[in-house]
Amino acid sequence: MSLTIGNTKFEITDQSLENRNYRELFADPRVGGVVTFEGRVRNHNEDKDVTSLEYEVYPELALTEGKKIVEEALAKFDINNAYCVHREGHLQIGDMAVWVMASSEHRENAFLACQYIIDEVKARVPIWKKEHYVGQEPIWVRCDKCASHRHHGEH
Amino acid sequence: MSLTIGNTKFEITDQSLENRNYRELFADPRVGGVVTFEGRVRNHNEDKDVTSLEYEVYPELALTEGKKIVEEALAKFDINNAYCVHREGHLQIGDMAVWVMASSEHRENAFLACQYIIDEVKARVPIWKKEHYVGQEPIWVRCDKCASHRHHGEH
Amino acid sequence: MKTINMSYFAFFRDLAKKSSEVVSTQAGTPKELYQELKLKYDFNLCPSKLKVAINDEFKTFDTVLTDGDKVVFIPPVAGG
Amino acid sequence: MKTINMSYFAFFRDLAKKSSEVVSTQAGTPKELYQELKLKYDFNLCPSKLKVAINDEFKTFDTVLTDGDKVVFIPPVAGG
Repeated sequence: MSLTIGNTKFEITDQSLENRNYRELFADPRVGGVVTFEGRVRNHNEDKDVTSLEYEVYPELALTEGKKIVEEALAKFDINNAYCVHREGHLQIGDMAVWVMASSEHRENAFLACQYIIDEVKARVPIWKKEHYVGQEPIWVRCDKCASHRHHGEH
Repeated sequence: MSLTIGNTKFEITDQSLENRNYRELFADPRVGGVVTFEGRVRNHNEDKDVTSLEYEVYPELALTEGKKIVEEALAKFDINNAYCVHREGHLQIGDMAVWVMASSEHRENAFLACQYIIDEVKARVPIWKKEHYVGQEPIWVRCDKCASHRHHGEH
Repeated sequence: MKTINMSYFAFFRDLAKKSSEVVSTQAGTPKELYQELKLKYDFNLCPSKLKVAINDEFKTFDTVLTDGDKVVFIPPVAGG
Repeated sequence: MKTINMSYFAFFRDLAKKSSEVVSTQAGTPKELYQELKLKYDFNLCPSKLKVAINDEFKTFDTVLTDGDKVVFIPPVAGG
């Protein structure tokens, strides 16, 4: 696993996000504030006990859409740098699923940019998660509710 | 330098804040989002070139006021944990001066709590910084402008 | 008839029991193509919840399909 | 006369050229005490920009001082 630096703004990886050294991403001496967001696998979602999560990614489009989002943040907010990495594969409770960083001279911009990136990534990047539960079939999150469940009515 | 865990919510240290492992602070399996803020020494402030910074702390009051701020954040926002550590001593450009963490089930609360803590720490905790410049006398930030400069008028 | 390179992800991959296939179709748009696949694989997500990518770019459901296009139907995303 | 344990930090420490001292004073409040020290050390910050701590807690400038109190005048803070 190599640290992604330079022009890469968005990354997908099947490797753990723990213990990475991101210092180079904001080594710019003008940087006064660095805001990060880590999304981790929770042990519950709504009323269900979650045991693990599978992330599936449409890689080509996820990379272009993710990069576009980070570039939008760089254009919208007065920040020095921004970056996002998302996991794919099977994750356990507590594992880091996504990491976002925004750095700026003044902290307000880094907070806004970091929040913008995670909000947009969740809404727009083609990544799906299948939640596994205790004693229930796993489901693809956000797909279950919009499915028409026609099988349930067939008798 | 020991990692501060458990009931300690606010810490002052004269040791580097790099390469700390904070994982235990949000090891709670209910945590879905972790927001951090790192404040670093910039190479400029307003129009001056900064070469280094000295942080001076009134330790007894800084610890009680800092702890109070973190406890306020825990009471105001629906978060699982929060923590802040601030450096004292002489720091160089790029060094981390302050680190804040807030963790929650839902990310919005962690963003709000993290920003609250850094805003309040900067406004209320008795910590001062002396900026050192290229070719100019160092000054205590925010004290220079409010001083009456009576010596300048004496001829 | 045109040839379309389908890729299936997540919810649709589970239903189609494959991650890609080549389909021969008379569908002129993703909208028509989805109706065909819905019958074939019991795809039961409302089209209003979906997005579609053609050749790895988001497109509308009434974009004209061209022979050899890569098409992906995108169920509601859930990253993060 | 009462005895006050002064601590000086940052801007005030530089002007007083010490970090603490014991002062004997007739000042009844931090406000009066600051006026005395202002003359003694050329403290040139407007009182409106300052805070004061007595026995390591923030207090108002008209709090009544007690013999043996620890007093700290707090110039504008600049952490972070």
